[in-house]
Amino acid sequence: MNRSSLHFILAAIVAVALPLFMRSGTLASEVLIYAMAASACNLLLGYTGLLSFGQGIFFGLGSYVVGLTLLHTPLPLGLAILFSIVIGALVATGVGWLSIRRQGVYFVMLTLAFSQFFYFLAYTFKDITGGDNGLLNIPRPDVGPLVLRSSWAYYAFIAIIFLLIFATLQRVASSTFGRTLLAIRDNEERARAIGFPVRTFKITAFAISGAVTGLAGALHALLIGVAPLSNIDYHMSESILIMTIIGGTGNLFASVLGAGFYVIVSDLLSTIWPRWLLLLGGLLVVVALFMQQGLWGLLERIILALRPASRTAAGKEPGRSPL
Amino acid sequence: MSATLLEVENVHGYYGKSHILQGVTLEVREGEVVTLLGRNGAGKTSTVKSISGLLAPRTGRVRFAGTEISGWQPHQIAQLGLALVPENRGIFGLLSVEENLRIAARKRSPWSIKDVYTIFPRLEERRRNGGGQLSGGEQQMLAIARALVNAPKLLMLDEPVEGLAPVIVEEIVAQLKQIRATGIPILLIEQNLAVCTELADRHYILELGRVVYNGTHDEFAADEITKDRYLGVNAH
Amino acid sequence: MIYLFQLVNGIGLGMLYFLLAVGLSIIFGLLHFVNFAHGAFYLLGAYLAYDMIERGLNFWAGLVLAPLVVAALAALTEIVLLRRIYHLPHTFHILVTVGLALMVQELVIILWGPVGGNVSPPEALSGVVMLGDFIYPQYRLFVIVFTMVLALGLWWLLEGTRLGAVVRAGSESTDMVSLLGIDILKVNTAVFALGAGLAGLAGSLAAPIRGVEPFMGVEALGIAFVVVVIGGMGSYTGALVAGLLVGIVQSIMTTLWPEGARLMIYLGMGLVILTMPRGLLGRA
Amino acid sequence: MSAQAPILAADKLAVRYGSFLALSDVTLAIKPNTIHSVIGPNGAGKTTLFHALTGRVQASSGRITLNGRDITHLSDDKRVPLGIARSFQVTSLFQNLTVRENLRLAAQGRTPLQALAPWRGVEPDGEATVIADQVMSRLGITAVADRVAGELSHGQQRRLEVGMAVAAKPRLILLDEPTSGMGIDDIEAMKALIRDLGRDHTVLFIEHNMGIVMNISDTVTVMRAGRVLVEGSPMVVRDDPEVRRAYLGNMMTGDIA
Repeated sequence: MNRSSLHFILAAIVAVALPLFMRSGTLASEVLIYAMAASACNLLLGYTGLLSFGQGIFFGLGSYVVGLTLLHTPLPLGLAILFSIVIGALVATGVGWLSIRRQGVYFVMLTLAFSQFFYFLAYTFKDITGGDNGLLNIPRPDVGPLVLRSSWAYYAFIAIIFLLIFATLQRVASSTFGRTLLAIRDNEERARAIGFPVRTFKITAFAISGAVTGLAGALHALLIGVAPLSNIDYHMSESILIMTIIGGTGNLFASVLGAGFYVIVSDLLSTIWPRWLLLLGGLLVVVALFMQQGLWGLLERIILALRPASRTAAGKEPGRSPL
Repeated sequence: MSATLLEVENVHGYYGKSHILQGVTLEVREGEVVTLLGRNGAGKTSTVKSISGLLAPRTGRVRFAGTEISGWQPHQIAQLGLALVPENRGIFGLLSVEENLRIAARKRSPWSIKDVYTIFPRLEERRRNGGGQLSGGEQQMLAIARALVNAPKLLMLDEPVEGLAPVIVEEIVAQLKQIRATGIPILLIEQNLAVCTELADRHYILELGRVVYNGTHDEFAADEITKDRYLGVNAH
Repeated sequence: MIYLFQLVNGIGLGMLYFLLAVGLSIIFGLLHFVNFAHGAFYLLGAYLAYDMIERGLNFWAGLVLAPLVVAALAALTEIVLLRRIYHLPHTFHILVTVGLALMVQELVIILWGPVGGNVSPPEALSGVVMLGDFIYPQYRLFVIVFTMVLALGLWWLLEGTRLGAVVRAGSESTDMVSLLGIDILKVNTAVFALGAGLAGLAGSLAAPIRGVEPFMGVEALGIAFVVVVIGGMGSYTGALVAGLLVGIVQSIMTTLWPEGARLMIYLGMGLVILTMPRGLLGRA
Repeated sequence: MSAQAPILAADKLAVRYGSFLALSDVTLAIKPNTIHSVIGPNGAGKTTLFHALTGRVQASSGRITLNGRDITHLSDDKRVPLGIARSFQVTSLFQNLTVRENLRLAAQGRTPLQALAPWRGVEPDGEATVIADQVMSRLGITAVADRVAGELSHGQQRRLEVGMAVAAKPRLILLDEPTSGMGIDDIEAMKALIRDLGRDHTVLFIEHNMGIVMNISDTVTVMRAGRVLVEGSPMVVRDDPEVRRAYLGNMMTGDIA
């Protein structure tokens, strides 16, 4: 079995196992929604080497678009979600096109500034977005014979989409396109010198990432029945990025881990202590200092330690990890 | 024979996974001008970087004036009197010529800013100019001058005449002779054999990160086989 | 007339933005380190001044002391934590400083509560002056004069002193600075503390104008980034010009289109990047 | 041969970095199916010339034509499909990818837009993979095909560096000091490889080793201080009084025998 199908099976296990362990369908749904957003962020960070602080833009827009479509038009849910995906991709193309004009830190700051721009856009045009209150009373209509009113039914709907998206992103990551992204991440100058129009590839990666993030945002708005202003703010971008880095950037399943960890731990801690963000802050420092490969890297190390035999096997194949 | 000032003993150095220095051993004695020759990529620059602390040796030892300095920070090594003028010259373009000198100047240096202006009169003319506005030759002069006011006991120069026009090369060689006459030892990386001939007492040749030849200037000058073998200077 | 009033107002705001951003810019120039905790230093400066004055300390003493404490804390953070991660990719710089910012924000809430508070300007400056038909608080005038004097002092520090020359040199090549026997680690600490202290000062100066609340740090970080991006990274003059520009635009927009004032700033930033990728005065 | 139109021509090419004129007034014509070398001391502008010809840096003035087509303002990635590829003096590989993947990418670079399809997998028998395998066997590095490039020995990395240019199947191949950092034994093999490449490519290369230059070049261009000093056959260059003076005077890595 190759690594990519193993990771898909792991993702499927997560999707099936969440309902068994969690009391709330809403929380379980959030895990999968953020898992999609984090995987999309990982496509930029882990595969292309682009640290985007603007993922909240696409997430928030996804929320608003699905909400506005369902509130103001008679269009079906599927079409509303499709609009979120398209808008996510289009705006990401624009943001990417402008941001990649600069490199490194400048790029990060640009994406951050765009995230602020879209936040204030949503904040300023209260008539459309509901401003501080958010866009309220978003319905969750049925999709044909599928009745999505119960939270577990909606979870099942999300789980199917999640697995589809996960498989799609895996396909993207292992395609010639994804492998070119890895090359760009590794040595951008050489990638250009051997003929790749690097900017086009980066913008395409942005578009795909934006599409998936927009979808996640749409599913989130449908989940809670609101498109809140917080879905497009600085903290949304920050959270998505944190989930991605905590999970690890080596493969897409790491992002699922990161999102699950972040959502579940913050839910647990916030019920115990309202100032749990203090602990999260500390955790981020610890991850940067001692766990640079993220949770996935930690998991690999644990498995290596538990299976001494596999250490020699891994040693024969340099650069290969045990999973 | 004069006392040994710098001793490099079996130094190994890496860039990431690349084993770039594979056991370099060399020495510089008081008052000597020694050159480090070798093809591009042989490890010459890495050798002086490992001496000055920019590339910490993985194993092996570097001793300077009786003190073991392997593993020291670059600024500590510089404070001991080991001055490196790097290949890119390292001129601060945002600082004026004078500021470039002032941040390096130390009271205990035998050369004051005024002294170096006598050696390099062009610099005095351009003291108010930004370092970025200098020509290549002037930048090189400034880089050497800056090393001098930094109170060096040993000067390491990485290809000081690279890319310069012949007249400027002659000017710099004359200036280096002036500096040599003060008795300060120099470790010189140089591709230009004519420059080596004018200045050096002894030569080392590096290949694949190791010293493969060591000889006095006269021995080397007569040794066509060595020159051809390691430097590829002749056509057959 | 209202525009003159808003212009003066904008200059005051802009000078505060300059103080806030110039540290971020210099730290970036020297260390190539994105400091997402910069807003937290501003927050801390504001709250420390608020706390000291609440406890009955003289206003002026608070104004001096609060930024100094911030600078000392920043120096400590740099020595204990940050210098260990400079060699890592930017991802980890961001992770650590975002973590620090979260911790500071939560600590502020734990220590001072989530609501925030107000700081009164000192007796001597609690009056108003008339700008034509408009009433203008004396304290705001003081802020303008004080920050301008400070800006001059800072300019002298960077352009006229050896430390300033070393900082400028370090922004080009830290390796070369080390090769001249200068302990760059100490310079890094000093610059980091200076930048954080200036952000702290901006916070304590702003406290009597806008009050204090725990989320003012995030807002300040956004503004600081905008100013640095518009002005050009690592540029003192850039931070000054962009700070004033942003302050004035925001102030004047408040009259024309209050809801859109912040939006315009970010829009303006987008335009600058499109037309001048290095910012107004940035290099390379 | 002299009547043939040049495959690549530079006309009064200049490159300026800030106030520094790295290249000035360089006029050059590379004849098809020849091996053409560029020599000169470090800092003479040889690598800058390559950067300008391949589009890594934009010419400040002058004109570059490839097969008669003006490519002066094309970016580097757009020149590759027109049949020009290069290697670098300082090894520049995809350090974390395998040797085969490095070469597959280099072969793919000729038709980069095909790689833009996010749904298209990498076929094991796809054209780029086949080319990668061919190049590996031509270079004698098939044994390390699945090793990560960063873990190769210096000599192997240098060979892969050249292979990256070969995999693009260019008509004109530019090699920037292919023997840089190599030991004596590897140098002979590289010489044989360049000679071999000359059979089915036009080769332009920078080199310090006079043995290689004088032995296998059809034409030699001597550069000094950003300008072309002399150009001609190895015999002509060897006997040129100007070059001799330059070499013996103070400009070269020694003398020319």
